[in-house]
Order: sequence, then structure tokens, then C-alpha cells
Amino acid sequence: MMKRLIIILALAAIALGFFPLAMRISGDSGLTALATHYVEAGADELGAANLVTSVVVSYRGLDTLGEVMVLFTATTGVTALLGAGKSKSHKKEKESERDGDGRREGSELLATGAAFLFPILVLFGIYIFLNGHLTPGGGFQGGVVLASAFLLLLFSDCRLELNHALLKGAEAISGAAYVAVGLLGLWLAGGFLDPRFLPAGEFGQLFSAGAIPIIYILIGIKVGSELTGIVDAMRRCS
Amino acid sequence: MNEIMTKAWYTLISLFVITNYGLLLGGTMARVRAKVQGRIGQPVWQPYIDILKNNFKRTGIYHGVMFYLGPVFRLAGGLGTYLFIPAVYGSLVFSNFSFSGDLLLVMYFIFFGQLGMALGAGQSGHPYSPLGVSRGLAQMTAFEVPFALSVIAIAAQYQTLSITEIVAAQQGGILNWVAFTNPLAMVAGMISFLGMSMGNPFSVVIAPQEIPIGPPTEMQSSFLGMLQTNRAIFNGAKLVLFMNLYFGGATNIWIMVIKTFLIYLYTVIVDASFPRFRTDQSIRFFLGTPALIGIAAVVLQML
Amino acid sequence: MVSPLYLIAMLLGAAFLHPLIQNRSKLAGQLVVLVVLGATVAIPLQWLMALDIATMQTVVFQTAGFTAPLSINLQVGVEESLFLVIINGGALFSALYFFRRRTREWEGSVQILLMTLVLGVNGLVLGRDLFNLFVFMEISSLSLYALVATTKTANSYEAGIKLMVAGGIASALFLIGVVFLYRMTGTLNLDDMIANKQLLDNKAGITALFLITASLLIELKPFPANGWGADVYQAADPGVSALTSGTSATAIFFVLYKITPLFGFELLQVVAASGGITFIFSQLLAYKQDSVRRMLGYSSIGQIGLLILVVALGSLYGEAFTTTMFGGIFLLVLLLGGNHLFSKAGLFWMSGITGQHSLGTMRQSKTVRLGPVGAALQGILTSALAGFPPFPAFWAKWIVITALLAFGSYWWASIILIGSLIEAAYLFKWFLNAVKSPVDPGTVHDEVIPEDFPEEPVKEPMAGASPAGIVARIARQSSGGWIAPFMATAVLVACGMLLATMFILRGRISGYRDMVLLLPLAVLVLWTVFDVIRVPFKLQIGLAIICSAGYGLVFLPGLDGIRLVFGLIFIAGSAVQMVPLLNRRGHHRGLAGMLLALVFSLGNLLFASSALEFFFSWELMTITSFFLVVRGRQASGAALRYLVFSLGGAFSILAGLFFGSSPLAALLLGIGFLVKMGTLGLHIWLPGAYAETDDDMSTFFSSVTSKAGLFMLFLLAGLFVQEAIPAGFAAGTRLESLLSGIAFTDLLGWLGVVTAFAGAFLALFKEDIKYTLAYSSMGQVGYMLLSFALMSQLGWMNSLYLAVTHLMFKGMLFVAISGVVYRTKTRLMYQMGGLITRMPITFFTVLIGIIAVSGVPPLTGFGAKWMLYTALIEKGWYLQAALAMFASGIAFLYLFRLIHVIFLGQLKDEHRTVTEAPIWMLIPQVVGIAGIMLYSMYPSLLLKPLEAAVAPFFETTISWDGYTVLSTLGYWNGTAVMYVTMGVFLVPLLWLLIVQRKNTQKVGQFNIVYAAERPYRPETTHFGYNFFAPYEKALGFLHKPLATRFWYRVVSVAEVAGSMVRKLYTGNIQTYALWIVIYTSILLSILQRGM
Amino acid sequence: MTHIVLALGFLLVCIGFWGLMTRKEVFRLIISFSLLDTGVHVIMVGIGYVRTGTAPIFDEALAVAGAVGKVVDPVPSALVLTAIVIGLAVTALMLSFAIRLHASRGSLAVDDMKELKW
Amino acid sequence: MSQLMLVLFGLLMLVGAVAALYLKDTVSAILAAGSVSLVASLVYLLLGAPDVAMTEAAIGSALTTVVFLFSWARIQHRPQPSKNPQSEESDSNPDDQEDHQL
Repeated sequence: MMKRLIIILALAAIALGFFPLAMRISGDSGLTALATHYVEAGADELGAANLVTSVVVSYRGLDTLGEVMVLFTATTGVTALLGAGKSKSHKKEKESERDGDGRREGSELLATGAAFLFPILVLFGIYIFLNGHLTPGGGFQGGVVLASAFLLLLFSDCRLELNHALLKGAEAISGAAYVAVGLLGLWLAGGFLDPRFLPAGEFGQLFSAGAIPIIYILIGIKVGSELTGIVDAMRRCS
Repeated sequence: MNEIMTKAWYTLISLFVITNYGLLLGGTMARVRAKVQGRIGQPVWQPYIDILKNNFKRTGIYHGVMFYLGPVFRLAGGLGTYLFIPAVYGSLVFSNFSFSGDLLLVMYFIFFGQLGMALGAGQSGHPYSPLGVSRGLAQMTAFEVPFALSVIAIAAQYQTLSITEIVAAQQGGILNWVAFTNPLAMVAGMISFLGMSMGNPFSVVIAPQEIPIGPPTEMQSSFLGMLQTNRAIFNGAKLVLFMNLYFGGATNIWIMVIKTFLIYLYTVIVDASFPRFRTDQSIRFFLGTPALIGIAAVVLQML
Repeated sequence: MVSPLYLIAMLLGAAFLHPLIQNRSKLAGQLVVLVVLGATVAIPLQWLMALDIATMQTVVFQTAGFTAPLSINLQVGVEESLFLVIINGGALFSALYFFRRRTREWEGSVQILLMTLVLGVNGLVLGRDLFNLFVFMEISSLSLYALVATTKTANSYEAGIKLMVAGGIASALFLIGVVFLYRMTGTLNLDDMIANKQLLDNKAGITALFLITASLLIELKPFPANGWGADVYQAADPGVSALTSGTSATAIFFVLYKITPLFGFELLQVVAASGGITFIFSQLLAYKQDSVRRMLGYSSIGQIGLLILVVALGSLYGEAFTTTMFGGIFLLVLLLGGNHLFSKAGLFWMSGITGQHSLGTMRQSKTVRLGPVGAALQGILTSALAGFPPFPAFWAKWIVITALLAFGSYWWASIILIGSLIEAAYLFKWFLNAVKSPVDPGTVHDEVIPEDFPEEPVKEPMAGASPAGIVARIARQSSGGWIAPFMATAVLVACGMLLATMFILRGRISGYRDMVLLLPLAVLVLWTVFDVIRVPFKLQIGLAIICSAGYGLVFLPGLDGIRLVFGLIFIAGSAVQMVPLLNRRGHHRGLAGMLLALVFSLGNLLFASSALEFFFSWELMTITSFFLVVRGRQASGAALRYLVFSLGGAFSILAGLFFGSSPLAALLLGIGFLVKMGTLGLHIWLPGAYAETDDDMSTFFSSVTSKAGLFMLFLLAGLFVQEAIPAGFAAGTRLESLLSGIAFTDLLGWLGVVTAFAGAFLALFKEDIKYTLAYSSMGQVGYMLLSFALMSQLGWMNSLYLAVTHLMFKGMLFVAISGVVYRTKTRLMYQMGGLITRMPITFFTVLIGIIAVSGVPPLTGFGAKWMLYTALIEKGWYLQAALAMFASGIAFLYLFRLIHVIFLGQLKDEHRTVTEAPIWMLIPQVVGIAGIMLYSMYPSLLLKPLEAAVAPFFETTISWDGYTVLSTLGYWNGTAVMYVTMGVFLVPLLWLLIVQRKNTQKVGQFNIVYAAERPYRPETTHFGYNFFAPYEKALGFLHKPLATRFWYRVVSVAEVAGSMVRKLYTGNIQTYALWIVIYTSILLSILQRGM
Repeated sequence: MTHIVLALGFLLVCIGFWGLMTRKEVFRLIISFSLLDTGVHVIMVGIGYVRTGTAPIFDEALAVAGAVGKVVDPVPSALVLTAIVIGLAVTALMLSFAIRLHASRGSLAVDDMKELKW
Repeated sequence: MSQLMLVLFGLLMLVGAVAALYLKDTVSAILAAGSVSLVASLVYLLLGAPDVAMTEAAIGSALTTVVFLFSWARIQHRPQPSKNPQSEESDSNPDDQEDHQL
């Protein structure tokens, strides 16, 4: 009880500390200088309708690259932690399950549904990251949708072995390609990750905004394969 | 060259006097002691007989180099101690080699003989010799403390460490003696003198000799003779030193004889009337009251 | 200039593609990692070449074709480049370390994670965009999280979760802070934000800044919110710990460093306090640790705390730091950070390679842990971490303390020094545990006396002597794993040498004399090379002797006065005392070099022209002598004490150097020098260090090294004349009149005489001969101190006279005794006896030695006594004189015992075949005897030069009459005394030899008193044990180890504090989280209260 | 509006902290953690909010000219996007640690995680 | 209007959050936490951040929940440690021994 009291006190102290922060901010003070610049000039500079995308992919492209890296690191860690056991013990477990009563497949309905939904989800995912520069959404969201497509497959059949080589390959190649696009920006345009080495195209069209769609495609593939990897490493037949 | 010859003669005379005086004093005191204890005692010249007898023994047995050299060290220590003290104030003959060093030299030269003897005894291989040495040295360090304090008080009083000058400062009447100008120093010094002469109550040092072992047993013939000679000289030297320090020194040899006799008598009387301390008791004793008296003497000089 | 974006792109690409490469070929995968990491070191080096270092030039790189603040930018400057070089260098060595582990499936991921980690930290260092920093922080954190699990133990998972929770909280705080900062300043760019700093100058702004700062601090594991950190260090693979403490923490620290320009006064104070508290408490905690890795972990936490403290203080006291030393705060941070990175990583690797887990079990297992190479590496790394010269931390420590004291920030300075001391204590404790030989219990501080008659002396089992053991050791030492710590060591050594050259020379190479201060380092390097190419030991020592002689010939003639006297003691004395080492057989790696370096650093004390140069030599002396003490068979406990006390003294000196000539300076410097001299109260290191050192090297410590403190006292004598109690203390009270007028010299005088007494008294009761001599040396140094404190011509002359003669007779005694110990294989005196017949020359040496030491005329010792008492009485220090006399009487006791118990009495059966000491040990003895005899015969030969040496300081009070020296009180004619003594000695001798020649006869010792029968065992007739029993009975209460007890009390206070603080770390993840919250909330409320 | 959102965010953060410090099971800690994360994200988005603003996506309804004042700040949105993904990464890694811990210790109770201390 | 909705959503989120902490059944707790994210994405929509809303919905509520469920399933599947609590540690001991030999 004492401890809870201390916790409450400490949290209250922190909340009290936050108070001046919150009081400082209001929704009426308008945009910051930086945001104003983005809003005013962002569309011209990059030709992407979705400003958030401009910021994410281009202005703060290094962040996004780092973010991909974070995900990659996490995937590496997760597969190292969980996949490591798989190579020996996990396989054994699987065999024993196959022999024993653990042999439970996903329900018939789920299997059929998955087979039906899989291509649709994949297409949807691709749509999301292709249109990232025009509408809400982008590489990450699309990647998640892609991953969920695979997730569905995994749900439907727990013995399904994904093609790890392909997954890894896609992950590695798309990552490297992202870096390569960044370097192209450095060589052909203003700087690293500058998408403007491709023509800006017509504002609001699919093929516009320079290399932003390409970057989002690569991110989508990369994120999709990474998340699939994580989920795959974590799953167990249940 | 002539000077050196003269000095050599003087030295011989001085040594001759002190040796004979020491031997006779020893003989006399042995008799006094016997009388006190109700015995007849030995003749006064017994020490001469002992020394001659020992020196004419046919064989002298020794155990090794240090054993051999022990008596030599001892006698050299006695001779040296005496020779660094001016025995009679104003006398050229008895000024000895006091020009080579002051009181400090004498104080430290006393160790020379002690060390040599201790080493010689050590090589005898008998456990009792080092036992005696251990006791003797331990006690020595203890009685040195009041003595040192007393000497420092005197040196502070007269601002000199030269024995000759200390004696000179005490001339001109009995009241100029340190014994009266600085009684505390005198008391401390004279108590430590009791320890130095190793009579009762501080005689546990020579206890191992009383059963038939220890240096007088181990050392015999000419070695023992040397030791006995030394005892006479060394005794004389110490008496002279204390006389010089506390009792105005002597302007001629007779005064010296009287004064040293009285000092010696004092130790013998104490010796005869006290039982014996254990070594640790005597150490504590010397570091107690006498040391405090000595400190008082020194502090008086500082004020 | 290579764009930093290539660096990042390269790392990214390599990490992404690594799985594919790894699939094809493992070797290729490893090569890629090595090449990429190598490039991460090479690229910053290229920047350094391109940048203008003098102006700390920076170049900004934009991304995405827009300029900041629109886009993210990276900044490459001198600071960034230097930090990247060290951080990436550490990571590169880590990669080498990981390659050692040929473990299966982890290999690929470890390599990837290593690269992602490096990417993260590079981004952290280069990035100038706050949110971008967050992303990079997450990259490096996640890599670390995953790496922690490499040991795959439950503990590592537990630690990983704790780490992630803490890291998660930190990230949350960071995010909130960043977004509020963005809202308030309208930018995420750091430079923009610094330009608009005034926008943040309100409660909300500071709070937002604080959130970021708190997040960084939490990542850097502040006390008390750092339990998870220690857990991680304990559980993770040492390689990962090395990355955590070195690479990652250093980079995050750099972020903190980057954002400090944003901080206001209050925030800086809070940060400084947090850093300082973390530093001191971590050291306390580490001291209490039994787990090596946890200990190292706390040490890392503490070091980072120190860095934080330094940066915050540097910003607070800007001017003080920038003006005191070139480069200012950045140089400091670089030195401290780089030093910590490499040394700590190296130590972590060492602990991993050797599998050292727990200090406790190391103590139990009786195996040699480290071979010579390992010991050397660990020794260097430990010294570097503890801040010994020439390693970077030494210079950093110097700058920090200088600046802090210049600014008057005494508390911080003392906290840093105390913390460093504790750190050195436990680091070296570990070092000793790791290298010590199996016979060393590590607790020997005093003589060890067996219960009764001992069994046969135990022969030291040859460690790893069995073929299997040898093979195993070679395999262990040649395996690739050593590369990483070796590289770290190499980097540290190289940097250290470079810095030493930089700082010491400071561009003023005007001749070879300026190089003299660097000689010890050169010697260490050269002799290490000798060891590597297996130059025979005797040749090494021979060269060392020649070199010291050469040093003396080249450099000493330029000196005069007191310096020359000490120069002769340090150099000539050492050269002579090296001779016994020629007696050794086999290889003794590092011994000759260390010894020569010690001699040279001692000599260099003479040439130091600035405080820094002096302190450099002083510390060099400390560390080299420590490594020499360590070599003793059972010396590790004693060595540790020696080190801690020496270092404590050195720190006291360091502090004292900056108080000008105030009483405080005198106090601090005095304490430092007195520690070295081993005066009473500060002496408890002394007996062990002198005695437990190898027998043939004790003599250096006793007769040479102990004089260093004395020399410095002489050099700074002016300081000690002043009154000890500053004016105005207790003004107006009676206390003032009582205390005023007490000068330091009065205190020193009493201290000296009490030391002299205590040394003699303690020596009295020792059965172990080397302890006897050690305490004897302590007593002798007490006399020197007393004489010095007299501040009179005669006093100083005596002090120097003692220094010179003590060198001769104590050196002689130690060498002679080492010969005895060498032959008899025991150090306990009562186990010897009767050796005079077997070792006559040694006996003679000892005889001369003890006569000289005890001050019995006619040998040199008396001169010292004469001058001492004369000077004391002249000065009016009567009571001191009396106590000194008592002490010298007691000295006589133990000296007699020494010679008697060893050489006289009964010869033991097992010593009947003992032969005279080897020739190499006799040579210095003969030299010593010759010296003593010469000076005894003609004291004026020594006295007159000494008189000249002190002539500039005092009015003369002595005069000469032929060979007689006259003082105001008395006189002394050493020559005459010698002649008289010879005369009175020769007469009886000749009497015996000539007159009584025929009738003397030598018989065996049992012949008389035992009537030619032999007692059962010679031991029973040899009175040697507890020789001065009556003294013990009478005054034994005086030799209670009060000082030892006092210092143990001090240590136990530290330990109790450590164990109390330890209780904070319950191991409960929620408690840890709570601590984080409490830490944040407390700092926050302090901060807001301060507004 | 902004203040409500900020308060909501802070409350979520506090609930997250509360769970982190009181729930006795590692799995719940991770859940608390993701709540805390959500709270942080809410705060961030709340800060980017501008009264009467719409999404910063230009289309027929929103022309580039005069968009200032009509749109919310795109920067926090971009930041949150990144933060969410990072949060997922951390959560996934935490979960895998939890799985391994459970596999080796057999327990996820916080009180059983006391091997390492002092 | 939107403020009202915001408050409503906010309350929903808080309730969900508390439920996620205090529901006995872990799966329900996971779902509650997921629902908090889901409502959060609605809040983001209200706040004019559809990108964030989408991401939160996809990642925060969907994927995270799935990952939670998967790992919970995995933990549930093996309530007992493989053999004894120290097994994994003992597995790794060969590593450490290798250290000693090297």
C-alpha cells in the first residue's frame, strides 16, 4: 500500500510538472513556421498532394529510413530470439504436434476465406502504398495490409512454411533498393533521399511527386516482409 | 710527533689510574656489601688476583669469531667511554680524548661495548646468554629515558653539550652543582644510574649469570680477564661521567676519588637494600616516575 | 570530404544485404562487417584530415535537397569526427571480439545487430535534428536489446526486459519533450533551436527541455534510477556490455553534450548534480560487488556520470574550463570518454575471455588466471581506467581538477578524487585477483607466523606446469579473442604516448633535456620489446644498470645543491641496488623495464619544472612501483594497500598544488608526501609493501623510493614554515592564543619523532625479518622528517645526511638479508640462527649495517645522532630530543635482535649446507661498506657538500676546526673518534692475538655448558622467538594497530554505505521503474521550484 | 479541444505508468507499455492540432493557396507515424523476450525476476 | 460536437485502458488494449490526421494485437519450462566453457 502511495505521489508530481507544458499549448496559436512553409511550398517543391507523405518520405526521409531500420533491427532480434529455437526445438515440437493431438488445422471456413481474401488484401495493400502521396496511407500502412494478408494465410494453416529465402530476399533487396534510391537522390538531385531526380509529374496523379511512390513501394515491400517475418517468428499453432 | 707521544703517555697514565682505581673500588665495595650482609667478604685486592689468575690460565676456549671478539669489543667500549670523558677538570693528563666529541659521543659510545659483548655472548650458543642480553638491552633502553631527559635538561640549562664546559659551569662552589641548580635532572639521572649499574632492584639482567652459565662461565681465562678489567674501567668511566654531570666534576684526582666513591656507595646501598624487579617491572618503573621527573626538568628549562 | 550520408547508406545497405551474403558464405559475411566497420573508422579519419582542427571547423550536410530546418541535416565537425573515430573503433574491436565466438546461429544476427548499432550511434553523433536523434537512439537501443539476449540465459532475458522497460520510459519522455519543443520553437533542428533559445526561457520550455534531458540521463543510467543497467552488465555477454558501456553510452552522452547549449543555469546544475551523485554512488556500489561484470558495470555507470558532471560543470563554469587548458571542455570529454570506452571495453573483453565471473570464486580457486600477456593487458587497461599516466584519463583528471579548483569548486573536485580513489581500489583488487599466484591469499598485510615449528616451507607449485596446462595456456593466449583487448590496449598506449608528448613537451623541444620526462615511457616500451623478443633477463638488467648510470652521467651534472644529493640517491643508489637482480635466473617479464622506469620517474622528479610535470612523474612512480610490489609471492594484499594509499596521497597532492602557498596547500601537499614517506597514521601500507615485495627489490622501496616524499618536502619547504592555523580561526577566544604560532614544521617535527619511535617500536616485535627492516625504514624516515622540520642548517644537513647514509646502510642490510632469505628460504628470524659460519661476509655487512643504523660511534650513524640532538637542543625541542633518544635505544634492540637471531646462536640442521650469498648480492654490500667506512673515517667528505647544499637557505651555525665540526652546543671530530676507537679496539685484540695466542682453542658451541652433549634439536637452544618478551609485557599496549584499525573503520564505512545503497537495487523491475519516475519527478520539481 | 486531447494523453500515460508499476506480470507490463505509447502518440497528435483544421492533403476541397489556417500541422503527424512503427518494433521485441523468459524460467511473474540484483 | 465526441472517445479509451490492466483474462486484456488503439485512431481522425489514424488502426490496433495474441498463445502453450528452470542456462554453458578453453 505504501508503495502505491509513493507511486501515486510520484505520478502526481510528474503530472504537476506537465501542467505548465499543457497550459502553454493551445489549438489557436496556428501553425509553426516550419509547418507554414510545408503547407505553402510543400506541394510545389515535391508535387505530392499528401503533405504528410511529403514530410515523411522526403523532408524527413532520413527518419523514415531510420524507422525502416528500426523495424529491421526488431525483426532481426525477434527472429534471432524466437527463430533460433525453431531450427531445432521448434521443428521437433511441430513433429510431435503432428503426431499427437495438437494436430488441429484452421477451420474449413477460415481456410477458404483466407484463400479468397489473400489476393484482395495483397492488392489493397499495394493500392495503399501506391497512392500514399495522394491519399492518406502509404508504405507503412500498405505494408501492414500486405503482412496481414500473409497473416491470414498463417492463421488458416498453422503448418504453412513460408518461403523464408524469398521473404528474406524481398526484405534485403527492397531495403538495399531504398538506400540506392536515396543515393540516386544524392547524385542526381539535391541530396540524399531527394525524390526529385524523377520528374514531378502532374500534381495529384498517380505517377507524380518524383520518386515518392517508388520509395513508398519499396517501404511497403520491406515493411510487409518484415512484419510477416515477425509474425511468422511469433506464431504457434493454437 | 712529540705531541702525539705526549698524548700517548698521558693516556696511559690516565688509564692506569682509572684501572687501578676501578679495581680497588670494586674490591672495596664487595667488602662493604659483605659487611652489610654480615659476612667477612673478600680481600680488597681480590680483583687483581682474579684478573691475573684468568690471564695465566693455560687454555682459553672460544666458539667463533664473535665470541673471540666480544671481550675485545667490551674492553674497547670501556676504554673508549673513559677516554672520551674528561676525568679531571683542568688537568691535561686526565682530559683524555674529550676533544673528539661531546656528551653525545659518550652516551652513544657506551653502546659499543654493550653491542660487542652481546654479540660475543650470542655466539656462545647457549639460550641463556641472549636471554640475559635481551633483558639487559631492554632495561637499558628504559633507563636511558630518564638519563636522556636529564642530560637534555643540563644541556639546555648550560646551552652546551661539551662535558668540559658543563663541568666548568659548575665550578665556584657547591651550590653551582647541577645537583642544586637543577635537582630534578640530578634525581632523574641518579635513578637511571641505578639501572646502569645493574644492582638491585635492577639486577635481573645478570640473573642468568648466577646459575653457572652466561658470559662469566662461557668466557674464561684471558677472555674473562678482559671482561673483569673492563668492569673496573667502565665502572670508573660511568662514575666519572655522573660526577661530571651532576656533582661539579673534579679539579684534582682526590676529589674525583671521593666523589665517585660516594656515588658508588649510593648504588651499593640501594643494591643491598632492595629486592629485585622483573624486567618488565623495571621498564615500567623507569618510564614512570623517573621519566616524569626528567620531563619536569626539561619542561622547567623550556619555560 | 566524404559525405556522412555515404557512411549511413553504407551501414544501411550492408545491414540489409547481410542476410543474403551470409547465406552464401559465412566468411564473406564476416568480411563485409569488418570492411564496413573499418570504413566507419576510416571515414571520420578522412574528415579529420579535411577539417581545420585549430578552429574546430564544422561542415553541415543536408538531406533531401532542402536545407534545415526543412529537412534533416547532419553535421560533421572535429568533435563529431573524433568521437566517431573512437566509438566506431570500439565497435570494430567488438566485432573482432565477437568473431572469436564460433557460436552457431547467433553469428549472423550478431553481425547485423552490430552494424545497426553502429548505424544508430553514428546517427546519434552526426544528427542535428531532435526527432532524428530519437530514431537513431531507437535503432541503437533496439540493437542493444537484442544483443543482450546473446548469452541466451534466463538472466539475460530478464535483464533485457528490464532494459527495455527503462529504455521505453526514456523514449516516451523524449518524444513528449521533442514534440513540445517543436511546438514552442517551431523547429526540430538543434541549431535553429539554439538560435531561438529565448523561446524556451520559461517554465514550459524548461520542462520540455528537461524531459529530453531526463530521457538522455535515464539512458545513461543515473543514480538511483539505474538498477536495470547494472543487471544488464551482469547478465549480458561481456562483448555486449562493452558495447553498452562504450559505444552506445558514449554516443548518447555525446547527444547530451550536443544539446547542452540549450540548457539554462538551473538545468545545468541539476544535470551536474545528477552526474556527480551517480559517479560517487556507483563507485561505492562497485566497491561492494563480488560479480566482476556487475562491478565493471557500476564502474561504467560511474564513469558516464563523471562525464556528465564534467560537461555540466564545463558549461556552468565555461571560462574556467576553456582558459585553463587548450581545447577546453571538448578535449576533456574526448579524453575521458575515449579512455573509458577503450579501457572499459577492454576489461569487459578480458573478463569474457578468461571467464572471470566472481571475485569470490577467483579467490577460492587456486589457479593462475592470467599468463604474462593477459596480466600485462589487464594491468594496462586497469591503469588506464584508473587514470594513471600516460593514459588519457590522467590528463583529463588533471585538467578537470585544475579547472574545478581554479573556479573554487572544491566539493566537486573532492568528489571526483574520492570516487576515483574508490574506483582504483576495486579495479586493482580485481586485477590482483586475476593475476595473483596460487600461494597468495591476498590478505597478507603483516607478518605471518606459523603456529609452532613449521612444516617444510611449501614449494610454490609451478602453475600450469603440466603439459596439458601449458598447452591450455598457450591456446588461451594465442586464440583470436585476445585481439580485441589487445587492440584496445594498443590504442590506449598509443594515445597515452601521444598525449604525454603533447602535454609534456608543449612544443618546446630545445634539446634532449626536454625529453627526459618522457624517458620512463620510452623505457617501458623498449623493455617490453625486449621481453617480446626474449632478451635474456640478465642482459635486460645489465642494460638497465648501464642506462641508469648513463642517465646519471648525462643529467645529474646539471644539478646542484639538494637536487644533486637526491639525484645521487635516486639514480646512483638505484643503479647499485639493481646489481642483485643479476642473480636471478629465467625470464621475469616486465620487471627490468618497470624498475628502470621507476628509477627514471624518480629521477625526473628532480627535473619537473611545472606542477603537471611533477605530478606526471609522481604518478608514474606510483604505478610502476605498484607493479613491482605486485610481483611478490604474497604481495597482492599489500600491493593493493600500497596503491590505494599512494593514490590517495597523490590526489591530495593534486588538490594541494592549486592552493598557492596557503596553509591548505601545505596541509594537502604535506599529507601526500607523508603518505609516501609512511609516517605514523599513514604508514599502514608500508610494512606490507616493503616486506612482501620480492626480496631483492625491497631495498628500492625502503632506501630509494621513500625518499621521494622527503625530496618534495625539501623542495617546497617554504610552505611548511607558515602557521598551520589560518589567521582568524577562533578569533578572539583563548583558543586562538593557544593555537597561534603553531607552524606546520612543529607538527611535522612531532610527527617525525613519533614515527621514528613507532617504527622502531613496531620493528621490535616482528619475527619476520623483512617486516623488521620495513618498520626500521619507517623509523629512519621519521628521523629524516624530524630533522627536516627543524628548519635549521644542522637539521637540514642531518636530514640529507640521513638520507644518504640510510641509502647505504639500509640498502646494504636489505640486500644482505635478501641473500640470507635467498639461501635459507625463510623470512622468519627464529627459524635461522648461527649463520655467521656459513655466511661470514653477509654477517660482516649486517654488523657494519646495524652499528651504522643504531648510531653507535665510530660509524656514520653517530654523525646523524650528533647532528640531530645538537640541532634539536639548539632549537629547544627538548622533549622531541628525549623521545628520539628513546627511539634510538629501541632501534638498538631490534638491530641486535636482527643480527643475533640470524647469525649467532645455534645453526639449524637444515642450514648446515647453506653457502655465502651469491656474488651479485655481495657487490652492493661491499659498495655500501666501502661508503660507510669512507664517510665514517672522514665525515667531512659528506658534511661539507651537504653544508654547501643547504647553504643558500640558512645562516651558518657550524664551523670547522680541522676535522672537528663545531656547533653552538658541542663538537664532533669523526676522524679522531675513529682513530681512538681503532686504538682501543686494537690494543685488547693484539693482546689476545699475540700475548694470549698460544692458549686459545676453538670448540663447538655445545662444548661447555652442555658438557659436550648435544640437545635434541638445535631449535630448542636458540633463543629467538618473542625475543623482547619483557618489553611486550611492559609496553605492549603501545603497539596495538590503532592506525590499521582506523583505516579499516574508514573502509568499512565505505562498505556499509555501499551495501546500504545496494538495497535500492532489489532486482524488481517495477521498483526500477518507480525509481525512474521518482528520479524524474524529483528533478522536475527541483527544476520548477528553481524557476 | 487541444487541452482535452493532451489531458487524455497524459491520463493514458499515467495509466500506462500505473500498470507498469503495479501489475505483477511481465505480459501486463508490456500491455501497459503499449498503453503508455498510445498516450504519447495522442499527446503528439494533439499538439499538431489546429482549431478547425483538416488533414493536410490537397484535393478539390483544399487548394494550396490559403491552406494555411485550414490544415493541421503535418509535422507531428509525420512524427507519430514513425513513432507508432517504432513502438510496434519495441513491443514485438519485448514480447519475444517475454516468450523466451517464460520458456526458461517457467514464469512471467515480476516477483520471480530477481536473479539479478544488488 | 466534435468536442463531445472527443470526450466520449476519451472516456472509452480510459475505460479500455483500465480494463486492459485489470481484466483477469489476458486475452480480453489484449483485446481491450487493442480497442484503446482503435478508439485512438478515431480520435486521430477527429484531429485531422487520417494518416496517423490509418497507421494506428493498422499497426496499433490490428498488428500489435495479433502479435500480442500470438505470443500469449505461445506462452500458454508451454506453461512449464522445458525441463527445469535452468535448462536454457545450462544450454548456454557450453558457450562459457568454450570461453574458458579459448
